Parts: sequence; C-alpha cells; structure tokens
Amino acid sequence: MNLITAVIKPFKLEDVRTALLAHGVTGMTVCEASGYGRQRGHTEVYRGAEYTVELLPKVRIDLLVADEDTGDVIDAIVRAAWTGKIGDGKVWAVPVATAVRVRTGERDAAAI
Amino acid sequence: MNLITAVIKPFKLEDVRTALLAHGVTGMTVCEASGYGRQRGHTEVYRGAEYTVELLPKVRIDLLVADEDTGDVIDAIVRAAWTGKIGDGKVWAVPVATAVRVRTGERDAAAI
Amino acid sequence: MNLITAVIKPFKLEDVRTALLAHGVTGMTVCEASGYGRQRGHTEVYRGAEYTVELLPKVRIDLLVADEDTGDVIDAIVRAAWTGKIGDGKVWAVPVATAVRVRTGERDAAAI
Amino acid sequence: MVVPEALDRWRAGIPPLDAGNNAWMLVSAALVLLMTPGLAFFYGGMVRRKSVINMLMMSFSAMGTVGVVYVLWGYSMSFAGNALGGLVGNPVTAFGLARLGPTAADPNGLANSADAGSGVSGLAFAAFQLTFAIITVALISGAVADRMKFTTWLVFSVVWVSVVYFPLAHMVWGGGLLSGASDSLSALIFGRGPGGSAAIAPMDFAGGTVVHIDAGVAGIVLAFLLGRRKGHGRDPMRPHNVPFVMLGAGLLWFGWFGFNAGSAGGAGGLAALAWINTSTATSAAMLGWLAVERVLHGKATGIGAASGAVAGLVAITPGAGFVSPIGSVAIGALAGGICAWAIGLKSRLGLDDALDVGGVHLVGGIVGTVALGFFSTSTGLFYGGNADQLMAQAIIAGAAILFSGGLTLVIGLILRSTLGLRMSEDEEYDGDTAIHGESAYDFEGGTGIGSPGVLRGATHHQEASGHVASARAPEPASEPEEASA
Amino acid sequence: MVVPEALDRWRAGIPPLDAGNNAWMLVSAALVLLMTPGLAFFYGGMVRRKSVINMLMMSFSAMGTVGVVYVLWGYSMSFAGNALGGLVGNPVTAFGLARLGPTAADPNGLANSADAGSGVSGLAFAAFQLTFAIITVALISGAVADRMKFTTWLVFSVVWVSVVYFPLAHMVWGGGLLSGASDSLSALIFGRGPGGSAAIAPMDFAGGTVVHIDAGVAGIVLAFLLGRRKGHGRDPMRPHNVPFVMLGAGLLWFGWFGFNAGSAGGAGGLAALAWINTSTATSAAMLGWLAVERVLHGKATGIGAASGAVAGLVAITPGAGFVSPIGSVAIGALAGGICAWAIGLKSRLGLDDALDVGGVHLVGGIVGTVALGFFSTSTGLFYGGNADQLMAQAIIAGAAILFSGGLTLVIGLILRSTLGLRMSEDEEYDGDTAIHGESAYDFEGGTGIGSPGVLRGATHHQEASGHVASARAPEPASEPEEASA
Amino acid sequence: MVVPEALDRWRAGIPPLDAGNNAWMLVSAALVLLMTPGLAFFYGGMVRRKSVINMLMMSFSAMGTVGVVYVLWGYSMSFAGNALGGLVGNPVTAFGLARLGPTAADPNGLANSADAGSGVSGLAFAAFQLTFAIITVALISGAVADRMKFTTWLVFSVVWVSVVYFPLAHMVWGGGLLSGASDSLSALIFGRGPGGSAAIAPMDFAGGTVVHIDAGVAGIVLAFLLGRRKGHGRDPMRPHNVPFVMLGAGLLWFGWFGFNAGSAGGAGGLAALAWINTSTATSAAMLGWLAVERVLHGKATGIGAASGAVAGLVAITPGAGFVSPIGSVAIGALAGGICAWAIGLKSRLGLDDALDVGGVHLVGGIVGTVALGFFSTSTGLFYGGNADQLMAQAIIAGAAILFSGGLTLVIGLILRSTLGLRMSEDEEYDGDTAIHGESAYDFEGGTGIGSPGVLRGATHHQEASGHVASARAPEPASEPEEASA
Ligand SMILES: Nc1ncnc2c1ncn2[C@@H]1O[C@H](COP(=O)(O)OP(=O)(O)O)[C@@H](O)[C@H]1O
Ligand SMILES: Nc1ncnc2c1ncn2[C@@H]1O[C@H](COP(=O)(O)OP(=O)(O)O)[C@@H](O)[C@H]1O
Ligand SMILES: Nc1ncnc2c1ncn2[C@@H]1O[C@H](COP(=O)(O)OP(=O)(O)O)[C@@H](O)[C@H]1O
Repeated sequence: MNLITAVIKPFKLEDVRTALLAHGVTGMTVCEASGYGRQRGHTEVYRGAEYTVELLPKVRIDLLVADEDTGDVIDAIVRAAWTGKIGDGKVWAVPVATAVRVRTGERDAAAI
Repeated sequence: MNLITAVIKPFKLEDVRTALLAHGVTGMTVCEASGYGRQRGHTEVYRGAEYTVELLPKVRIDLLVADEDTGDVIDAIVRAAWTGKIGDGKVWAVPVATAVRVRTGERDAAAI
Repeated sequence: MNLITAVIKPFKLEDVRTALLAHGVTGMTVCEASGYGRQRGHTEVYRGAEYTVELLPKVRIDLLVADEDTGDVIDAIVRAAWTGKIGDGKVWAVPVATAVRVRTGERDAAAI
Repeated sequence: MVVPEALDRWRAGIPPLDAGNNAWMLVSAALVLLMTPGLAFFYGGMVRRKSVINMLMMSFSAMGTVGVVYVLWGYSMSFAGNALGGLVGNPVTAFGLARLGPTAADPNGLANSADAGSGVSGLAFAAFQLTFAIITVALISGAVADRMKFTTWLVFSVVWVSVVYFPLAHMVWGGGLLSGASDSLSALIFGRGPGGSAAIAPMDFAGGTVVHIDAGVAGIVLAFLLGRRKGHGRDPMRPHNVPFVMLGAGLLWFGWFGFNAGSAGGAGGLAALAWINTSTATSAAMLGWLAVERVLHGKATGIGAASGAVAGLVAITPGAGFVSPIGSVAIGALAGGICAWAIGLKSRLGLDDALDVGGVHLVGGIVGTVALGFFSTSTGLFYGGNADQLMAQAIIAGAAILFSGGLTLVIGLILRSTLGLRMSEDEEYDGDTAIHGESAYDFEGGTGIGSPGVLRGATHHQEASGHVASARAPEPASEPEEASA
Repeated sequence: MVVPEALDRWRAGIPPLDAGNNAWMLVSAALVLLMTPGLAFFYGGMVRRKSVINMLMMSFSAMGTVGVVYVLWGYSMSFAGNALGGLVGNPVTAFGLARLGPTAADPNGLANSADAGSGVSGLAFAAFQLTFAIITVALISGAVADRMKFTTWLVFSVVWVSVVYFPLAHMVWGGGLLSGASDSLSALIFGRGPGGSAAIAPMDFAGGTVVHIDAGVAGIVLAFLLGRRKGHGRDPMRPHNVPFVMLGAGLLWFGWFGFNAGSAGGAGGLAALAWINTSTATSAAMLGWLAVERVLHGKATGIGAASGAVAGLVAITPGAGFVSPIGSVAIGALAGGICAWAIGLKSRLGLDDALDVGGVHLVGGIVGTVALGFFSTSTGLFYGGNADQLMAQAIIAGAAILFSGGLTLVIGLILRSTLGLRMSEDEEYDGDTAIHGESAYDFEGGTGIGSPGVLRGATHHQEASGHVASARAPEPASEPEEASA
Repeated sequence: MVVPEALDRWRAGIPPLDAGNNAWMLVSAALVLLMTPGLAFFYGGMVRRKSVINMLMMSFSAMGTVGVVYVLWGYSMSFAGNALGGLVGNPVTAFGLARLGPTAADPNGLANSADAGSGVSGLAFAAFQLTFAIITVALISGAVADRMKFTTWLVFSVVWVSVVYFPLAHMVWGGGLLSGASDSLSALIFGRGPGGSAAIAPMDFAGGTVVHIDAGVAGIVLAFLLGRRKGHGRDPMRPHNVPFVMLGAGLLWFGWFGFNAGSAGGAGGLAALAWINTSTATSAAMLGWLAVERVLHGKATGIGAASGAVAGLVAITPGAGFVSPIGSVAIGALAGGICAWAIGLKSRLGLDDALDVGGVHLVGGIVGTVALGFFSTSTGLFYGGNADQLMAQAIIAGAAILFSGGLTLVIGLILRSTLGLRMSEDEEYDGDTAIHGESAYDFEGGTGIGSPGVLRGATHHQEASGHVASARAPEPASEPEEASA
C-alpha cells in the first residue's frame, strides 16, 4: 500500500476530489498548507511598511491507495490539479507498512 | 523506526493522548485536518442557499516510534479513538530512515 | 528520493528557510502544527477556571530531497532550528517511491 | 410668545413637552436597546466557537419576541394601573400602547404619559421601558448557554417576561406592592409618611431587583433544571473570542448610561449624578475584580476586566441616583471584588451556570441593593440614617428572589415536561451547524475563487429546495455525562 | 428673564433655538453616521474572507467621498430652492453650506435653517441629511460585492449621489416633484387642498423611496451591468463571519433610531412614535423572517435574524411616523416574511445581487411604502381612508424605481466604457491582497517573537520604497465563467 | 407657570437648568466614553494576535484607573480654581466632586457648575471632562504596544494623568497659563483686550493640545525609554485583524461627535458647526491619506482609510468650532496627507512608536492647532487676520510639547529605575498568555463536545487553586536584539 501526498492549489481541491471519486477513491484527508517554491508571492502594505508574502496557500491531500492503483491515482490527481501555471504543486508516494480502520480494526487493503 | 499517522475524530484526541502516555509515548505532533470518507456531512443554509459540507473536522497525529513498539502503539491508538460510528478514522505506519532531535542532535532511537 | 519532515519552533521557520536556500533547496511545504513533548505548556485562567495548555505551537516543514542531499539538508535544518532549549523539535526522513511536478509531469529528481 | 394651542392644552390639563427631557429619554432608550447586542457579544465571545451563533441568537431573538410582546400587553401589565392587589397591571388597558400616542389635541402624547411631570411623551417612556424588558430576558441566556432548546427559549422568553418580569416591574416601579405607594408592603411595615406614601420606601433606581436579581435567579433556576453541559468539568470550555467579550463590555458600559441616567426620567441634575456614579462604580469594580483575580490566580485578565466592569454596572444600578460619587467608588470596588470571588461558588454547588449570571447579576444585584442601606445619602447608615432602609432593601431583594425563583421554577417545570428544555444530543454536540444550520466563521474557505472552502467549509451549492435533511450519520453518544438534574 | 439679544433676534425674524430639538438632531445625525460602519460589518461578514476589506472599504470610502461632496454641493442640490422644474435644487446657492453657519447676529444658525420651525440649527439639519446621503450610497455596495473596480466605485459614488440621490431627495423632501408641494405631481393628480399643497401627498417619513428603493434599484442595475461573480452558482460563497453580520445588524438597529425618529425633525411626540414603531417593526420582521426560513429551509438562522431585522427597519422607514404601534407590528411581520421569500428570486433571474440589496432594500422599501396606503392612521384604507393614498404611494415608489433605475443605467454604461466597472481577474481571484495590498486577518503569525507568520503571512520587512510591484506570477484563468452581462 | 422654588433659586443666584443642553452634554460624555473601547479595537486590531488582549487591556485599564482618579482629585486639579500660578488647580477643593452634586436647594447641581452659563449641571460637565482624561491616557498605549510591563502601565496611568494631564487641562481650559485669561501667557504677550482677557487667545476647541499633542509626545518619550520591540525591523509585525481596526475607527468617528460637538458646552449652533466640521474633515482626511498612500505604495488600504479618518478627527479637534465647513475640508485633506507621510519618519529616527501615536496624534494635533492661524474664521490669516493667532497657536503647541515631553521623561525615568518599564522576555515572547494568562481566540477548540481544543488550546481543566505557576520551561533568548535605549 502507498500513501500518496499531493500539494495543490486550493481552488483545485474540488476538481481533484471529483476526479478521485471517478477513480473509485472515496476517502482522503486534507490539510491547509503553505507552499514555498518558484511561484512568487505578493506584497502587502501596512501603514507604509511593505511585506512580501513568500508562502502561498496550498492544500495538502493525503490518501492511502493499494499498490496497483498508485500510478493511476497519481495520474488522475496530476491531471485534475493541472493549470499549467507555476505553483501547481507536487504529488509524491511513500510506501506504507500497515494501515488500520479505527472503527472496525480492519487492516491494510480492507482499511481503505 | 516508524512514523505512525492517525487521523481521528477531534474529541478523541485527549483520550488518545492519555492512552499513549500510558504506553510511555511522551511526544507527538498534531495537526488540524479535514476528512472525506463514508461519513456524511451536514447541510448549512445561508440566505436561502443550502450548502452541503462534505469535509469533516479531524485531527491528525504523527508520532515516531521504535519498530518494536509500533504494533502496540497502533493498537492503543485504535482502542482509544474507537467510537464504533462511521468516521472514526485511520491509522497507518511508514518506515523512517532516520530521525534527529534538534536540541541535542541525538539520532534515531535516542531522538524520540 | 527522501521526504524530510521537520517539526520546529515557529519563530525559527525564517532561519530554516534561509539556511535551506543557501543549500540550494528552493521548495518546501509548511503546515501549522501543535507539539506535545517534554516542553511544558502554560496555564490560562478564565473566570476563575485554570487550564493547562499542553500542546504548543510548532511548524511542520515537508520537503523532498535527492538521496545524496538528505544528510546535508537534515544537518542544515538542525543547525538553523537549534536554540538549545527543550522543545526545539525533531527532523526525520522517509524514503519516497516517486514524485511528480503537477505543472510539467516531470518525475522524481526533475520534479523537485 | 405663547401659542394659542399651547394655552388650550394647558386648560385641558395636558402638560407641556420638555424637548430636552424627551430627547434624553429617546437617546436613553436607544442606548439601552444597544445593550442587548452588546450583551450578545459579551456572552457570545465567552462560549466555544461551535455555539457562538446560538448564544447571539438567544439575545437577538429576545429583541424579537419581547419587542413585540411589550407593545401588545407588556407596557399595560407594567404601568397601566393596579390589578390583583398591586401584583400586576391590567394587560388590556393600554394594549398596543393605546392612548399613549400623539393626537391632534395632544401632539406630543403627554396626556397619558407615565412620565408626564417631566414633559416626557408617553411613548418615549414606553420605549425606554421596552428596552429594559428585552435585556432582562437576554441576561438569563448566559446561564443556559450551549444546551437550551431554541424553540423552547423563544416560548420561554414570551411566557417569562409576561408572568415574571411585567408583574415585578409593576410591583417596584408601577406603584405596586414593592414600591413606596400607600398600599405597598413598605407602607404596611414602616408606616406612612406625610402625603400617604410609605415612610421608608425601598430603593431601586434603575433595576437592581427588577432586572438583575430577577434575571440572575431565573438563570440559576433554569441552569438547575437543564443540568450541566455535556463534558462540564472535564472538557475545556474556554472563551473562543476574548475581544468580543471586551467589545460587549464596552457596548454595555456605553448603553448603561442610558439605563441608569435615563432612569432619572429626564436630563437634569439627577441624570448627571447617575451618569457619574455609573462610570465611577464601573471603573472601581473593574479594578476590584482585577485585584481579587490577581491574588487568587496570579493574573489580571481581559475577561476579568470585562466582567468586573459589568459587575460594577450591575451593582450601581439600584443606587445610581441615590449615592455620592465617593459612595459609588466604594460600591463598585466592593461589587467587583465580591463577584470575582462569587463566581467560584457555582462549582462548589455543582451548578453549571455557564456564563455566571448568578455570580455577576444576582450577587451584584444584591450587593448593590443592600449597599443602599449604608450608602444612600438620604437614609443610609453611613449618612446618619437608621437601619430601616437596610431592612427595606433586604425585603425588596428577598421578595424579588422568591418571586422570580418560584415562578421561574414553575414555568421551567412545565416547559420541561411539554416542549422539553434541553436540545438533542446532536445539537449539543455540533452546536450552531445543527441548531441553526450555519457555522460562525469560515476563515479558510474562499482564499481563491473556486476554492471549495477546504476546511469545515467544503460545500456544494445546491438549489434551495425545501427542508434541510439532516445529512449526518448518527454520532456516538460515548460521553457518560449526566443528562439533567 | 428675557435677554435683550434674544429680543433683537425675535424682531429680526430669526426663530429661537430649541436646544432639546437641536440636541436630538445632533444625536440622530451621529446615530445615522454610525449606521454606515454598521452596514460595512453587516456586509463585510457576509462575504468571503478574501474580500472583507474590500467590502468594508466600499462603505468607508463612501463616508469619505459623499461626506465631502455633501457639504460642497449636495445640501444645496437637495434643499436650496427649486431648479429645473422641481427636479433638483441649485448646487450653487448653498455651496459649502454657505449662509447656514452661526453668525454674530444669529449665533445658532437658524436664519436659513430648513428646520427652523423646530428651533433646529441649519447645520444640524444639514448634518443629519449628510448622513443619509452616505448610507444610501454605501447600501448599493452589497450588490456589487467582490467584483467592482475600486477606483470606479469611488467615482461612481460621487457621480451617483450627485445625479440620482440629491435630485430624488429634493423631489421628495425638498419640496420638489414628488413632495406634497403645490406644484408637485400629487397636486396635479389629486388636486390641491386648503393652503395650496396637494390634497393627498405621497408619504415618505424617513426615506423608503429616497434611500431604500433608490439604492435597491441602483444595486440591481449595477449587478446586472457587472455580471456575476466568478464561480457564482458553483463555488460556495458563504458568509465568513456571521458574528460580524449580527454586530452590523445591531449597530444598524441602534443607528436607525436616529434615522427614523430623527426624521421627526425634533424631539417631540412624533419622534417617540417613530422610535417605538421602528423598534416594533424590526422585532416583528425578525420573527417573520425566521418563521419563513424555518418553513422553507428547516432552520432559523443567525443571518436570517439579522436580515429580518434589517428588512423590518427598511419597511418601517417610510411610515415610522404615520402608523400605530400595532400597524408597525403588521408591517414588520409582512416585510420580514416577504423579504425572506424574495431573496430567492434573484437566482431565478440569473442575477448576482450578491448581498441581496434588491431582496431586502428594494422589496422592503416597496412593501413599506405601499403599506402606508393601508396602515396610515390618517389616510390608510384600514383606517377609513380611500384608495388615494395607496395610489400616491404606488406612484412615488414607481417614480423612484424609474428615476433611479434609468439614471443608474446611464451612469453605469458610461463608466463601463470609460474606467471599466469590473476589477481584473487577478483582483477578483485574490481579493483584498490584490486590491488593497493587505489581508484581513493574521491569526497564525506572531505567535512568538520572530515568528515569520507562517501561514499566509510569511513576510519580509522591506524598507518602504515606492510602488508595490505586483510580485505574483500570472494566475491561471482556467475558470470558464462568464465575464459580464 | 413659574414654580415658586424656581423663583427662590433665581433669587439665590442659581442659574436655571437647560435640559436640552444638559442632555447633549450627557450624551456627549457617553459618546466620548465609547471612544476608549473604540480606540482599544483600533489599536488591538493592529497588533499581532499574541498581544491583542494586552493592547485592549491598556485602554480598558485606563478606564478603570483614570475613571476613579478623576472623581477623586482629577476634576479638582483641572477646574477648581488656580494654584501654583496658573499651572494647576487645587486637588482638595472639589475632591470627590464635592459641592457639584444636586442638593435640595439646587436640584440640578448648577450652583457650582463650570458650565452653569449654558444651564449644564456641574456633574454633567465633570462627566464630559472625565472621559477626555481617560482617552488621553489610552492614546499613549499605542506607542508602547507589546512591551510595557502591565503593572507599570497601571501606575503610569495614575501618575501621568495627575502630573501631566490635569495641569495641562487646567492651563488650557481651566483658566490657567495657556488660556486667554487675564493672567495667562497670551495676555502677557499680546496684551489684554476689553474685559481684561488676552487680546489674542490661543485656540483649542476640543483638545488638540491637551489631548493629542499631549498624548503624542508622551507616547514618543515612552517608546524611546522602552526601546524597540524584539524583532523590530526584522520580523513582520502586521495587523492581525484589519476589520477590528476599522470597527475601532468607526466607533471613534461616532464618539468624536461627542468629543468635538460636545465641547461647545451645549446644543446650539456652535455644536452643529463642530459636528459638521468633524465629519467633513474626517472624510477629507480619509481621502487625503488614501491618495498619498496610493502614490507612495501603489494601493489604498483599509488601515489607511481608518488611519486617515483618525488623523482627520485629530486635526479638526482644536478648530472644530472655529473654522467653516470648507476650512474643515482643507484641514482634513492636509492632515490626512501629512500624517500618511509622517508615519514613515519614525523608522528614519530608529524609534519604535509601534502604532504611530506620534505620526497621527502628535503630527495631526500640530497640523490642526497651527492650521487655525490660517483657517480661523475670526482671526486666521486666510480670513483677514494677522499673524498673531498663528503665533499664539505655535506657542500653545510648543508649550504642550515641552510640558508633556519633559514631565513624561521624568516620570518614565523614575518608573524605569523603580518598577521597571519593560516586561520580561518571556512575556514579550508569548504575549497575552504570559501577561494575562489567556489567549484571545480559540477558533479550533470546541468543534465537538469533548474536543480538547486541539491547536493552542488543548487544555486540562483543573480546580482553581491559588497561583498560576509558570509552567513553561525557560525560553531561549536567542534574539540578538537591543534591550532598550
Ligand atoms: N522540494 C519540495 N518539497 C516539498 N514540497 C515542495 C517542494 N518544492 C515545491 N513544493 C511545493 O510545491 C508547490 C509548488 O512549487 P513551485 O516551485 O512554486 O511550482 P511548480 O511545482 O509549478 O514548479 C510549492 O508551493 C510547495 O508547496
Ligand atoms: N484512503 C484514505 N486515505 C487517507 N485517509 C482516509 C482514507 N479514507 C478515509 N480517510 C480518513 O478517515 C476518515 C474516516 O473515514 P470514513 O470513511 O468516513 O469512516 P471509517 O473510517 O469509519 O470507515 C476520513 O474522514 C478521512 O479523514
Ligand atoms: N515521538 C515523537 N513523534 C513525533 N513528534 C514528536 C515526538 N516527540 C516530540 N515530537 C515533536 O517534537 C517537539 C519537541 O519535543 P520535546 O520533547 O518537547 O522537546 P525536545 O525535542 O527538545 O526533546 C514536540 O512538541 C513535538 O511536536
């Protein structure tokens, strides 16, 4: 099993969720995040002091998927999150040793 | 060493922390998260427009544990976080290559 | 490739970012987090009721790095985040199976 | 320069308008009305994020229900002549504020004004009194925070104000049993003075008994009937927005100038005295609370400053026009200190008076009412009086406690066994989203166009179509808490 | 006790000051001025976090532009004699409020006061009227939320208030075409009564047409010209701060006592009547809205309580001094219910009137204006009148709709093809940070000294040095939304 | 219709009450009192989240300390006769507001009223003045944000108001050295006119010198003594809640009508003039600030609109009753522009005047005071006057700067070497949680019953038991910042 993590632009979350649903993925965990990268921030002014905001709002999605689905799911996320502009984000996968569904105690494939 | 990640209902955090303490786990990192899964959201109404909230508040716990404790700790979390209702969440474990305590530079087992 | 995760004190984020820049790391993802550990919390009082706050504000940084840079980057983070006081935080690394840049579809080393 | 119509009115016995006094009453009424939103924020900041809308709604809805009820039968029950042996006025006499409004012959509505002596229009006086009824009901909501069924609250507000508040207002201010009238309790006890009214009259300048003791007792009774909030004493229930608490306190302080100085019934020297005393007692009470807090808990807090200010405002209410500025400093400091200490009592009693309506309004109201036995510059012990005034004050306070406590208990018991007092477990769990179908803040969503409101706000827009089906799978009831007393 | 100077003034025909009335007008003016910040919060809480500052700024900037324009030519165009056949006053006559101020001979500025009969200073009357002009403009901003170019808004506020508001104020209150004057439309239609003025005069006590219908129509027209917000109907656009909405409603309610009771022009019985009716209608409207909402959507909401209160305030505005308290309950309940239902209309029309300026101010204004045909105690159908008043009310409402609608359309079209009405895509995407260079909240940063403000606030301090270069790489324009109508 | 008692009072030389004027003073006092909570929010929104409670508490605690001190010796030192050669009044004469209150013979407390000529009660005048003392102290807190020891602030507020404010109020308004009295500085310089008072009197209608220059200088001196905030110039210190800043500005604008128009001492034409000028200057200053900001930084901001409004209110304060509406537009626009530019100066001086008390109140106060030399309609250069008034204005401004600057320096130095001025490093690091034992917001906790308040609020409920032990391990002192100047 793998843990796929995607860092994407916030307004793409809904598209990604829809795309994942189409792939049969029905669960995920989402966090607010801030990203630093090539995408430039913006400037704010307060009483004459200017601030450059370097960290930009992103959304982080974590989801467990079976090994065989990993490639497809990554592709689906990349397609749905794509805008073509700098700052679209990253997706990566990490192998998972074990997973449990709290409610039932089911393990691994059955847990997701 | 493993990194155990638990996504649980917010009001169970205190129970989980207590259970972990009883297991000798004295450190963890916690984030707010939102979960999407089988658990249904609720509906909100604003000036006649109805919204279905699909993402539900969850808490994400990350903690490093030694290989030999992993199973026990996962079990302890699952027991403490359990309510039996849909949406209780997931726990998973990922193998960690290395870990450092910033303050002392201690590594791996000594770092946690 | 590895995913390095650092949990540090919030006011050290800027130092860490600067140190990473000096190491040629130009991207990272940051989340708010709360840490529980040896560092003691503080007490708050509301209308005569006292509360002990056990979870302390931390910042979590996730960044993908090539295998060969992992050690150096960890060291750089540890040095920049260090204050010598309890609660400085942890840094750990997890091996990553694959990574993609959403904008270009580039994979692995090219993605970061 | 005498206008002929004015002469006609003079002959018809209609008193002349005093535009200055009338203006002051209209301003005061507006100030007191603002106190209820102020209170809503004072309370709303103190609850958890999940139920701030519900807390605000209890105050706002009281502005709705009591605002309508007052013009229908409330004014009439409070001020339209005696009925039931001085217990209450006749609800029909001035139903709908009949006969108070301006007419061609009486263009300023003074003929039937209860404050005609000051040249104040009947409707201006009614407006002022209306705002008191609203806030008294709203005050109670602090005790029942987070767990009272909203529809029951609406019904309660109408019933309670009619059965408890209007009669008490009549008894104290409408020439009833607890006033200084010739057929009042005081006249019975202390005898009658020259002119036939009681030799010693109980003093309540602006509502120490009618408003604060009244609401304080009612709050405690309801809190007792409701039982404690789920998780009480185990889960942290800290204020989610301290600046809102302080905003509320600021608005209350501001509005209270209308409450107290407006109770002078005009804009003369008595109003000025009440203004100064109101401010001074509040300042002193804030310092008193902060000092006690510092000693007991080591810190002077923002919630403490706000609470101390409110305690001072409460305590000076009954005596604002009867004490000297120095007296008001003393009353304020006393009240601030005592209330800071009194809020600790409820946990010993196992009572969940969530936002300390008892500790602040009941205790503060008693302190202020009884203090007049000492500090009244005309009859107080410290100014050469004897113990009579003190006794009169104790009697009025005691009577208000018994009257409000007893009747609120009856109303509460009836509502509990009919509509139900307590909200469902789901509603208590989820708060605003379950009760009102909305959540107070969405700081995460909307950061970009098209953002689906990531956290707690991820939503789909649907065509509004009839009822909101409860879309939530049943939540665990895993808490072992008590349900009710 | 007659002071000799007073006698001189009497001989010179300068009316005496009535300090009570004057005080009331000054207070009322301050109360109405507070309504605009109140409205800013009412609106600001309803938009998404990303654009709350922009929303607040539209109201605040109206306080800036209209506040200056009013003293320059606004008062003069509204109240300084007829020009253009009763359509507008002469902007030069009282430019800069000339001749209204106190002089040695007329120390209270009464000689040229439009409200001299009540002993109210000319400048006090002007102050009161100034605040009406400001809030009318600010009201419009709710319809154009999130997408109107800020500089165009500033220009619009100046042009619109000059071309639409001042003339309408003149026509209705300044003795112009829609008043009851001898050369008004009503005099033409209904004939003249004794004294030469119209036998039946249209009634607008405090601005149902001039303020609410006027702004409501203008908002709808602008919303139509601007087109819908990006993501409208697809993305959730829920209020980011419900307590702010309720705070705003509370301040509006408070300030509206100045608006309505101040429109009595003094502090007599008429003001008291307007006070009571304002409060009562608002209470009833809140209950009406909550009831309809409960039936249609299953929940009574906080936004609903706030909106209902505002709907009631709007609806009682034209009749505050013309109906009885019972009548005001009926008007309020009606308006609350109707507006709660009316806000659903815009989606059927495909119009993005973002914060329901149409549904609340236009509809509420019409309900209140037309209701006078029934509820006016002097001429209404329910009080033995004939249908004339109803007709007069329908005429004034219709005239205001046509006048405001037509002229706003022209102004909007001109601005669209010159300055541009709509902000850039980037600005609409990012909201405050792009438009005003600041973001509303920073709850994350600053938790420790040296915290770089982790989320959304990670920043470097730079020496302020000239222009803010747009540091943002171009954002995707991947949304397939409409651009404008 | 003359009441016999009124005749007796007339014979006893007690002036008659003017209920209209008295009402206006009571309202004005309440309005000014509200300004301090308004200021608390204006300031509180501008600091970082970690210290908003501390910021609010500095204003609220000033309401506590100064509110008590004023009735004890403050009024007496300001208005009870000359002592020390016109420098100050005698603190004992009217200690506790003795002899001002109503008595049987003088039921409206007019016999010893400082504003008896307008029929205003002595206590109403004292109430009005009390509120000025409070806000002046609160204004200073903006300069010392985030780092002044809270107990030292409490002591400072009492000492400073007694040693600096009361004497200056006496000198300018109490017939002292800086007034136009016959033994004033101006009488010495410009000679005496008919009646014995100074031929040219310095003008300060509502407190340009006494309040704004006074507080501005004191703030700068304290900021200098305290040194810069840790991380100043390196860490971002951006406002955490811009809507609060704008709410504060709205409340300040509203309250300032009491401040300025109330300073007319009654509700006549002068008050109306001050009302209009206050509004107009504020509008113009907002536009002026936004324009300068737009030119210098490319954006017009919400903080800028709020700051501009406050700058305009400050600048029109000294001249509100002395200039024409057109003059007020000019003064406002000037002040807005100049202050927008002046706030940049502090960084060149290396001074950490955190919230620009200097840039707004000192600079705005000087602009407004000196502008009267040009714009005063009676004596200004633009209205045919000579340079005398300008000189008088420069003198009064300079005197206030020297007086406040010198004495504040002495007080500050003494407090620094006794109680200590600066909070501990821990307190500065953590802000509210360390200083007041509470944190401002808990938006995360309380989402479900039993939620332990995940972020920053995870807590255990403990039985309150004595002192709060500092549970925090010592924090690093790794910042290499300066400690103090
Ligand atoms: N090395 C990295 N490790 C983790 N996250 C990264 C890394 N580099 C970039 N990111 C995340 O991806 C986001 C987009 O990266 P950026 O360089 O701005 O654009 P792009 O991915 O289009 O080249 C960043 O805001 C950050 O959240
Ligand atoms: N595949 C997944 N990967 C990561 N997190 C998941 C996944 N599926 C569910 N979750 C998380 O677990 C939570 C509970 O899942 P849900 O399906 O609602 O109930 P249950 O776990 O009881 O079957 C979700 O809210 C989400 O946070
Ligand atoms: N076992 C763990 N797993 C994950 N995070 C941990 C663990 N232990 C500590 N942490 C994180 O590291 C932070 C610092 O730990 P703490 O024990 O307080 O100090 P130190 O690391 O200096 O010994 C904690 O606040 C928490 O966020």
